[in-house]
Amino acid sequence: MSTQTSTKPLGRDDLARLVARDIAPGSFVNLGIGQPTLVSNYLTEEQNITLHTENGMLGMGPEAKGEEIDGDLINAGKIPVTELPGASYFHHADSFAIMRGGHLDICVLGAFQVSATGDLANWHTGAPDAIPAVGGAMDLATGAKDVFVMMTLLTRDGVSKLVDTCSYPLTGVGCVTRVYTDKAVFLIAPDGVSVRETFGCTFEELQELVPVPLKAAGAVVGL
Amino acid sequence: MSTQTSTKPLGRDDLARLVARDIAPGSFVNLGIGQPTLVSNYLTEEQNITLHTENGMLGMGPEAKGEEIDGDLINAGKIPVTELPGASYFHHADSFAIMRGGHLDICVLGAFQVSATGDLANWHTGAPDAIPAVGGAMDLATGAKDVFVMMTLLTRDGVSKLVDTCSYPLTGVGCVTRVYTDKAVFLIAPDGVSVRETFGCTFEELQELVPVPLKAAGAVVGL
Amino acid sequence: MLKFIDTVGEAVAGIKDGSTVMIGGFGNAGQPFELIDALLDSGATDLTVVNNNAGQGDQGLALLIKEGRVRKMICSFPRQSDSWHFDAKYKAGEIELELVPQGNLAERIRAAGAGIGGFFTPTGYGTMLAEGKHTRLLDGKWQVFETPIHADVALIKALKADGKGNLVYRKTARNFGPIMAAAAKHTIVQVSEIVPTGALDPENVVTPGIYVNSIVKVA
Amino acid sequence: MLKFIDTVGEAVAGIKDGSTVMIGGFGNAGQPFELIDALLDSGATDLTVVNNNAGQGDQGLALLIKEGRVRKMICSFPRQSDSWHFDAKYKAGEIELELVPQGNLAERIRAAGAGIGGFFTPTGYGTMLAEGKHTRLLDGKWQVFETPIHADVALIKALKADGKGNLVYRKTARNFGPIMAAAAKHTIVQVSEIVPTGALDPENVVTPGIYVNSIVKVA
Repeated sequence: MSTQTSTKPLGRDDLARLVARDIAPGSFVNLGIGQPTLVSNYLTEEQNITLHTENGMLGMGPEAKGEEIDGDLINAGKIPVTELPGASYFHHADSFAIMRGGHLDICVLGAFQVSATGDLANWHTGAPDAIPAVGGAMDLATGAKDVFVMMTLLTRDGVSKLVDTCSYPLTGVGCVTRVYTDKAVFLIAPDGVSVRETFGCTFEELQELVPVPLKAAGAVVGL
Repeated sequence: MSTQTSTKPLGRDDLARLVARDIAPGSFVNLGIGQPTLVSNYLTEEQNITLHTENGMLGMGPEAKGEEIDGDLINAGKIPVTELPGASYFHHADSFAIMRGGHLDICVLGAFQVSATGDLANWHTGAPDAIPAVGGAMDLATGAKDVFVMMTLLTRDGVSKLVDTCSYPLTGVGCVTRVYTDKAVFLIAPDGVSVRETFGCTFEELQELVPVPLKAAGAVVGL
Repeated sequence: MLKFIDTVGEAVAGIKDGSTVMIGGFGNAGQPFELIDALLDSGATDLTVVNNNAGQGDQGLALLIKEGRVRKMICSFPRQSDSWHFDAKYKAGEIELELVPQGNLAERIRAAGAGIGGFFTPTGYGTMLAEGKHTRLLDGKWQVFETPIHADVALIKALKADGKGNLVYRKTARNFGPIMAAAAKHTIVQVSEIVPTGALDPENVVTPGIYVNSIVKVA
Repeated sequence: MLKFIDTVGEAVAGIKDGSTVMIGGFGNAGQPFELIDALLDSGATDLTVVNNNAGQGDQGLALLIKEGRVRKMICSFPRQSDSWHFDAKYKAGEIELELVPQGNLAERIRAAGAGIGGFFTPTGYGTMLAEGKHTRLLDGKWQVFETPIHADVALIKALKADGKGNLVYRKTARNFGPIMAAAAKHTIVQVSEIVPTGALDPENVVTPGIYVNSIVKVA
């Protein structure tokens, strides 16, 4: 059975489109800073997705442009955004209660590393002189029903970021359920890591790149 | 020094008037069910007191009459009340956070017994066949900055309700700071119980009635 | 996924025997009578019910208790002048009671919704309602360890809902609604009015739609 | 007792050296710049500051840090593209940092205001930010014990206040304001508008006046 659904590795926008397509209609979603933010560009009106931003809002709209920009209306990345009909505002403890209480269906995060058991490392390089900053990453990782990671599979040095055990400091333990990369989509479950689809490589070529035993889940489209 | 400020024991309304007079201007106050509710009749507009009701409101007004009655606007005793300008509504956890977080200046409660160290018993007779019901009594007793008790000094059988150690089940430990009774006002402090004033009896006559060593605090009027 | 449902009967149809059901209201204010009546009609039984009280008079929760559908009550104030149905069941040993100080009840429900595994509070320390519980000296006060109260279903009453399930309430009928909506796996709301999405000011939404599963308009 | 104060200088005059000061805002949204400037002018120093960040650019909290008034920051996200004043002080070993996951920061502040002595949360379990902390298996998850963050003073920004000190906010500038107002012994609020008592709908008040001590209108 072939896992390959694309002849080339996916670019950032194609990957964002794929994640967006995989989000079930009616979901409540938090998109992390950076690459995950791209996902919002590909959500359709029919999907009726409600975006949460941890600084106190549900129903966040697209980035604000020109006269829409309002310093009192920003997202977690401190970018000016807009408000959709049916939005609501709340204070920080109520906002994090939404995340920590398990009410978000999905959060999409970037990562330095993801382990075979779903451990996430995305907040700290571990460099001794780095100024640490964690923000809401640990709350999102621990609280959402599903944690999707978006990242390139390999570092610039060609080393797999899907690893047996994270060497970077952890953000959360066993929290990641799915990993979207330029070369493959990985599903993480108690019985191991399976590959839903590959892009520009075969399952066997992918296994060569990744130091974690993989299973083929078959080319399932959608959730 | 005489502690006696009235030739007769105080009636319920006179006692309520005295408590009302002792509440500092601008205070936030919760009045318990029963006798403490009478205090609200004697608060003056100049005092600018804000009343809290634990079922979710600050700025509670007097009991509702006639057409004012609204089933959605009740106090903790489930009596229809009114709303004053500047009122606010909040949910139950936020309402009890006000009490439990130490934000109320004073709560006024009834009691079965108060101990010499300020233990309060006001929720349960301890009778084995009684159906227990505690409501917000323990939260009020523990949370308010000052807990005032209003009660008759003696039971119908003539036994003091100010006791060395409560025999009834406790509501809170060491929480009562002041006890208003028909015969005297008692101040409870770490160094013991002192008598601020007596009504219709001398300090010595009062001490005969009460199994707790008393000190005369002198006839201080007001707080 | 949020559903707008035509009848209270359909709204409560999925509630299984043995469920833990939170019911909003403080006394009669905010009590979702129509949903409770539908729950009674549904025949669901062996329920654990979380409410501040244990029913008043001959309606709502009181009837659910009278009909023997409630195995256990978790509440702060069961004994009232008109709680005769609860009183009778309790004295007959036919209903279990977990008595919780009202602030602990509210905070434990809030904890369930907010993902808090437990907390320490001074409330109840040194009383019989803290017997057997873990205690600890924190912030200079002895405090009692309390755990969250989760529920399968919440039945609550709000004033208005919009198309996204955002809710606003009315006066002291708000009481337990917002925290129960967050603490239950499935939240069913009866409202007086459904307004178009966008008609509620986002600054004034009390319960965001994320906490709401089913909405039914009640006349 | 609530006071309406004419100038930001008078409003912050009572803040003592060594105080713990909560400052509202997430990035620049909701940051009470005028109160912070007044605090800088007041000369108060050796402060512990609680804020989500550690200052942006060359204004507000960033200046307080630049001028060496902040002994310790308690925050979730100090490192930003424009956090150069914090970065410099941190690298020079001239400022202490307590790094707290943002949800723990919010919940610990909320706990202080609500009288909670401590709580368990899954956030941070198994990470270096939970090292040395008490952990416990609750609700099937390993959880970390976290304690409240109290403050002497809170400086926050709201949109409007009425004569009773009730506050409403604007959009995501609400953020930490309501929980900081409740967690501090003394809460100082800058508002854009003071409205007559009765002008705010009691259903829509976000911070009840009980949490507010001083209000100053800022142009």
